[in-house]
Amino acid sequence: MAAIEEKQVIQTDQESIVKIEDLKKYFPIKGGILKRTVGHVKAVDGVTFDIRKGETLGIVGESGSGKSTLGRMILRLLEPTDGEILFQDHDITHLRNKHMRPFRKDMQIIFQDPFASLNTKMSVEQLIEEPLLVQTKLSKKERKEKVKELLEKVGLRASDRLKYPHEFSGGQRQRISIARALAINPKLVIADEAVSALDVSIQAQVLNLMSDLQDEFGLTYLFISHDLSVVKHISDRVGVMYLGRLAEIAPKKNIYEDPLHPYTQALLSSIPDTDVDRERDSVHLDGDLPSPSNPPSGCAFRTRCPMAHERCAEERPELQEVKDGHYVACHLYDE
Amino acid sequence: MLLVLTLFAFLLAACNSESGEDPGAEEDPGTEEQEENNEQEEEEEETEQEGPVEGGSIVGAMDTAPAGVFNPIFYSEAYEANILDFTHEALVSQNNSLEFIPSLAHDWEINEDQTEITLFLEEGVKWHDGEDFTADDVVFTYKSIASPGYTEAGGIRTEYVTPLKGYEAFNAGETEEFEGVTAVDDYTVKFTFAEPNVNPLYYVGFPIIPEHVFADVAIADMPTHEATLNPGKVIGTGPFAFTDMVEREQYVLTRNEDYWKGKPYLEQITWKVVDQSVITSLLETGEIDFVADPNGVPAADYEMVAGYENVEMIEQTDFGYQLMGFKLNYRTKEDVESGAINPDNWEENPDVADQKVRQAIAYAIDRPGLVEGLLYGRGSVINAPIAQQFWAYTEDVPQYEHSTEEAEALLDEAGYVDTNDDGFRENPDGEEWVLELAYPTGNKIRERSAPVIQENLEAVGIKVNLQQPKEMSAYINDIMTKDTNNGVDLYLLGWSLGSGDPDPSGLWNIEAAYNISRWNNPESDELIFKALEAPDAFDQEFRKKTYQEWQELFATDLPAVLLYAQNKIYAFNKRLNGIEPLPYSMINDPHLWWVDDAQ
Amino acid sequence: MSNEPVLQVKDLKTYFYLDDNQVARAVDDVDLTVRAGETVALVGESGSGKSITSLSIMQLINKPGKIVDGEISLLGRNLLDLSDKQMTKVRGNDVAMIFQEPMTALNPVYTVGNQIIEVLRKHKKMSKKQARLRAVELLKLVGFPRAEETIDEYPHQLSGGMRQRAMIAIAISCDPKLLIADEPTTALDVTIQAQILDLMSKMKEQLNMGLLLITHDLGVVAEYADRVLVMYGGQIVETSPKYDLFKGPKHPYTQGLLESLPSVHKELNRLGTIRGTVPPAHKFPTGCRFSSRCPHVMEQCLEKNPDLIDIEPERSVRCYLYTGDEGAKHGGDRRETSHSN
Amino acid sequence: MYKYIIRRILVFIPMLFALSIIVFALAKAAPGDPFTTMLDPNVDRQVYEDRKEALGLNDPVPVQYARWIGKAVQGDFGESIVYNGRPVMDLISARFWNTIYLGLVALFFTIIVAIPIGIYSARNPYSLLDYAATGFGFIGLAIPNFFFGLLAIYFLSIQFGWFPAQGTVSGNEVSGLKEFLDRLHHMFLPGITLGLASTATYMRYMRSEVLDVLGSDYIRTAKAKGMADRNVLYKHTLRNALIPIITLMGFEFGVLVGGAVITERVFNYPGLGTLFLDAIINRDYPIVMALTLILVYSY
Repeated sequence: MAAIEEKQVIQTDQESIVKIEDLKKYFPIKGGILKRTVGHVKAVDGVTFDIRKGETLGIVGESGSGKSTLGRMILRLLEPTDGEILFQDHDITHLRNKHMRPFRKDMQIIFQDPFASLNTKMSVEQLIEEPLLVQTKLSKKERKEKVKELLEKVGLRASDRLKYPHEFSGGQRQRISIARALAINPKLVIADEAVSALDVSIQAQVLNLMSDLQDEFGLTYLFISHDLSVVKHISDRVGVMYLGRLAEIAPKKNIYEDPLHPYTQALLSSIPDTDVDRERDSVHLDGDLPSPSNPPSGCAFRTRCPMAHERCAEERPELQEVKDGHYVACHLYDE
Repeated sequence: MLLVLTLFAFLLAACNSESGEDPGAEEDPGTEEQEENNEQEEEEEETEQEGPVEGGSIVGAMDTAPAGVFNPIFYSEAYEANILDFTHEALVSQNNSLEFIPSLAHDWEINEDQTEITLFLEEGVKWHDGEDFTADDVVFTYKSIASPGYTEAGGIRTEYVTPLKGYEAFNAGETEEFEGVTAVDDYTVKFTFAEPNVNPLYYVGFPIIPEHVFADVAIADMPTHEATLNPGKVIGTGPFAFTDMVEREQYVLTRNEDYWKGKPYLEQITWKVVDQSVITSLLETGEIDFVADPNGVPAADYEMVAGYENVEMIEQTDFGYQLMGFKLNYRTKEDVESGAINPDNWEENPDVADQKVRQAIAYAIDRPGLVEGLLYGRGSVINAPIAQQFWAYTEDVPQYEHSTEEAEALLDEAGYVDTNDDGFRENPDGEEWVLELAYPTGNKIRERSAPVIQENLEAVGIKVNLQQPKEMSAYINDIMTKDTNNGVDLYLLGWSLGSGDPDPSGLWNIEAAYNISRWNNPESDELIFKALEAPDAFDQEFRKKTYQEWQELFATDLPAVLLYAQNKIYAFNKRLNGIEPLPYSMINDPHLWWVDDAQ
Repeated sequence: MSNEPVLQVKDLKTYFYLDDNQVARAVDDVDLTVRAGETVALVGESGSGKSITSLSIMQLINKPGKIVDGEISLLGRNLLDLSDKQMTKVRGNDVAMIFQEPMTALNPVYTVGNQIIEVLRKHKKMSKKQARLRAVELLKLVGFPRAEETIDEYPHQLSGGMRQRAMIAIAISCDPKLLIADEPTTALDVTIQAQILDLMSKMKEQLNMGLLLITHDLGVVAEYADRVLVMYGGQIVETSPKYDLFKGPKHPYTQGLLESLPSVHKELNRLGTIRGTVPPAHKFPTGCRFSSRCPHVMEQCLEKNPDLIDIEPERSVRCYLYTGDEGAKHGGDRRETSHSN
Repeated sequence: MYKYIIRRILVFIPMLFALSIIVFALAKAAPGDPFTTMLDPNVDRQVYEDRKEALGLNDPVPVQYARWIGKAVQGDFGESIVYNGRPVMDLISARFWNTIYLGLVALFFTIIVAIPIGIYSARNPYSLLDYAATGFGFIGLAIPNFFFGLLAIYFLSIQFGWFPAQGTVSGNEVSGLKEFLDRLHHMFLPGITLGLASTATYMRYMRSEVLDVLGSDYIRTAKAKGMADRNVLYKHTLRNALIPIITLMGFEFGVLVGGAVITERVFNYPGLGTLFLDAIINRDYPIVMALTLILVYSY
């Protein structure tokens, strides 16, 4: 407990590695005879935050909250509709591929399905070597050495390098994905539901591995997940997304112990917990997630919010700092 | 593809042997004699029948559907001719010796300088619709062909009218009257030629169409007029009328009850369009009664069809030949573009320029081998480009019997020797000498002859490059239309010849478009035209002598090696009687055809 | 609330006969009991055999799998003695099942109503009209506010949570005595998961069903189960009332599992882990199936698979760590005791 | 649905237009013209040259195209060159229905054979009949159409005399129901020949579709609901399995019509296929153009 707080203190002094400003991604909906755009899915609808060097920022949200879209935009795997992305103070929002390349080296992503994201025709060595080949000028021998070193780092045997992805279990494949992501010493790693497909015992192994690697290489993580427990475990700060917007972002402790946004509160009370002594919250959210193509006016959460009032329908609450480092987008905390 | 073809051949072979064995398998070893007796009895029965019987119908097969233009002045293909041969008649026809004999004209007179021919028509001849046939129909027919707009409408038979007097003026539309053909009275018609004509009967032998049907039809509309296209509307004087059809499938001919030579025995003749691969089987089952022009029975199937007990076959020499031509000269690009055929501009092809080389090649090719191997012996080797049936044909020319020794000796003599020991001869300058052989797809036998020829020539040290065979249209374009120096030395082609006259000028005079060899031998032109020159040429013996000289010249100078003449193989069911084929057609006096089993 | 057992499974063995003559003993000697009104959780990681167990109860095992031995008594009747035809009268009627993927578990070409009505007509022999009325009632019961309209909608028009509600409506339509829910909320968002689990609990109470809840999520178990069966390698390695299990897990596997779980309410610096991975079902180690991953592995563990032995009333564990005096003592007086909650 | 159709058509027009340019260019790029192969020593070559001039074949290709498309948009595809000026549309319409009927017979044959066998194979995978069906499938795909056609003619027509070998109808004498049956009788052999390859394909499709559906979650649901096997198959499985099959069949019809060329040849069946082949060989551009567009449209 104490150790974690220490870490937080260090972070506040540190500069941002990524800053995003009012970032938006609208996916057009085609319809009608001429396939004209008849509307938009507002997957990400004006999100602002920064990721600080060396921290793990967790992003939680349910399906359709836009968290994965957000991750992909930062990597520029998706073109933002609007807004700004600064990576180490460079505006990379609209960089073309060629100019993007030096930044790509510094950012890596790990996906949920380790099988689908690895080319099954390539051996582990080829898979891990590939980014080295593209991004570095290492000799063949150096590359092979590096591959062995990486494999051992992520808890696999150097001799595994000649095998193919299908010869590994899910957890091992995720380790390969991690090794591949780390090959070129990135500064930022985006983990998009990286442990969601794994069994708990394996999930724990991978989470521990990620923590170790972060310490060793001074990595910054953007950890995207729907699982609040996992996010809590690994993150320093946590952002909660709902329908493409950031509902709340704060240091982990604040989020989990003193959630301010009604959605965060509801989310936390929905999570079943293994602490059989703890008193149950019996208040569970009603209703479904509204469609992102037609979000409610004003506050997107108001349709399910137990505290909703008139103003919530009229005015979209902006993210505001309520406590030190604790931001929330809710009219309950205005003034 | 080769594999598939092989398979296909194998299947046919399998089918053959099976069908051949079937009756044998049922046979008891001891009954053969008995069967023979039976056959004899049957034959006796046949002979017992006294002459032809009226009635019955037969089915003929052709492998491709006619395009559908059933009008003698506009049709263009052999399949349409299969119908028209029954329905339309000309003033004269030809007999077995290719002499002209009376048909719609029972007699004629030719004037002294052979500029006029007067024909006396049969009286009482009726068109299928009952109208009388008169001299006006003859005049109408020839005027139609000569009229302006005829070629624009798609007609190609102008050769019958161009020698006639006043053609130019009439064709240009300058006059309404055509001097060339005039009706003296209802049953007398006179043809007048602009120049003395060596073979006037040929020109008057065009099938006649009815004036009363087409009189009001503009020439441009004639090809698509119902009287050209539709059964029941196509009117001729022939023994059968075209009465019904399922287009592209079957064409029904019904007898002309009032036929002027007498009522035909058969009630109906139906042409069916049947795929080549199925024809022989249907002959055996009796669904088809006869197969005739243009393709008859394939040589490869001869033995099999001959084995059918119910089928009789007729084999006769075709009016045509296959050749391997030498591209002796090329046209210039400019000439090709302008369409000019100007021998003065031609460029010689040095690779085959030496007569000795050409003769050596003729010796090197095993032509009897081709006839045996590819035609199953159903054909003959010929040495001169005139149909063997003609009086003008002669065997008295260099024969080039297959001899590698002769070939090699001639090549050595010409200086084509192997100087670098690669097994192939170099040209006299010691440069590499490769002959490019081009050939078209389509005719399978011809396709298969190409590699055989290559093998024959390489056996005497001539390196031959077989070019990729091209589809006919593209091929003709290469060798004839765009015959610049495009790397073709040898080409394969076949010609079918008309039966009317042996004159070879259309194919071999220097400026003829079809002189694909671009053979430039003034002596040849001299002889060709001498044979057509009046008045000497009025004498057939004179023409014969001249043509023989020309054939000898041809066989010596060799613008082409004549490879073989394929035999025509007709087949018909034995129940069909009265078949007396002409050298050029099986359809002869079909009103005399009859069947045994008529009711 | 009645306490009589609804389902009793004894010595169930379901094996898969693989191509290369190998046998995957996916379910091996499983005993379990579900009583009316009780929620029994079957917990395990992927490959532990929990889903095969549930499908075996339904007799929905496809080739090359086969139930090779055991007894499955539903309301005292051994289902394994029934003919295929008799079994169709049991499924959906006496015992119903809900599956993991609400997105694909409903037939896309039929309306939601059609798929409920079908069951009612089959098992309850209702007329079309009756069945439709009942289907609307059921949809209302599982929380469709516009049930009259929803009944004519197609599955693709519903959200995941709504589809799972529809699945529940189908499952409870014939008042089954036993409801098997195989990972019913794994594919759903947390807020929706809570709704669905609440609904299932409510239905269980109302209908006095036995609920066999199959899940990998220990949080769900902690909140909704009465008793817990932990499966590993095709076998039950520990059974316990919920409270006891989370307070004091006995089997090293259960212990490892709980330690490796991150929690919202606890602060852990580092997660506990279980080394290695679950071996595939045709390559279980001889001896204890957990031996390849167990931190306490002993010599005897490698030789012979331990039996499931009772260590306390209502608690049993399959581990040599408990076969000492204590184990023997408790093992001796094992009997079927009724459980009250 | 109608929106979809309208959209398809709107997209189709420029596509068709672009395609017509390509086809025209290709047709013109092929060496030779309708008269190249008309080699008659008795006919002055100039006659053909005159005809070419008259038909405008010597004009620059863009001019020819403009002339052609100008008429084509008014539904006039010009006149055949080889068939001596007969309107192309007449020639096509005379054969169009023959090919459509043949395609329908082939499709019908495909459906009644492929679907039941596919279902059986899927329900009894690796059974003897499944293996037999697989074998038949390979043979069906491997045997060239013309070869199977010849086999069919030889055995079913010539040896056993069950079916006519050639053509569409016995003659013009019959009419009404008799004519219909006669036509059907004639279409049997070419129909199964044409349908053979697609039957083989669809058998496999059907098998894998049914297997897929049988393995799907909602089938498990249906079984868990206590539905009997028959109900599961007919109600829950087939409807889902047939949806992709029927969609594919829509396209298959175009494929069948396109593939009719060889089959029509062998059975001397006067449809678009034979016409197309002849037109290509003879460089009868107006027919080639019109048919290409029609065939493309039918895909």
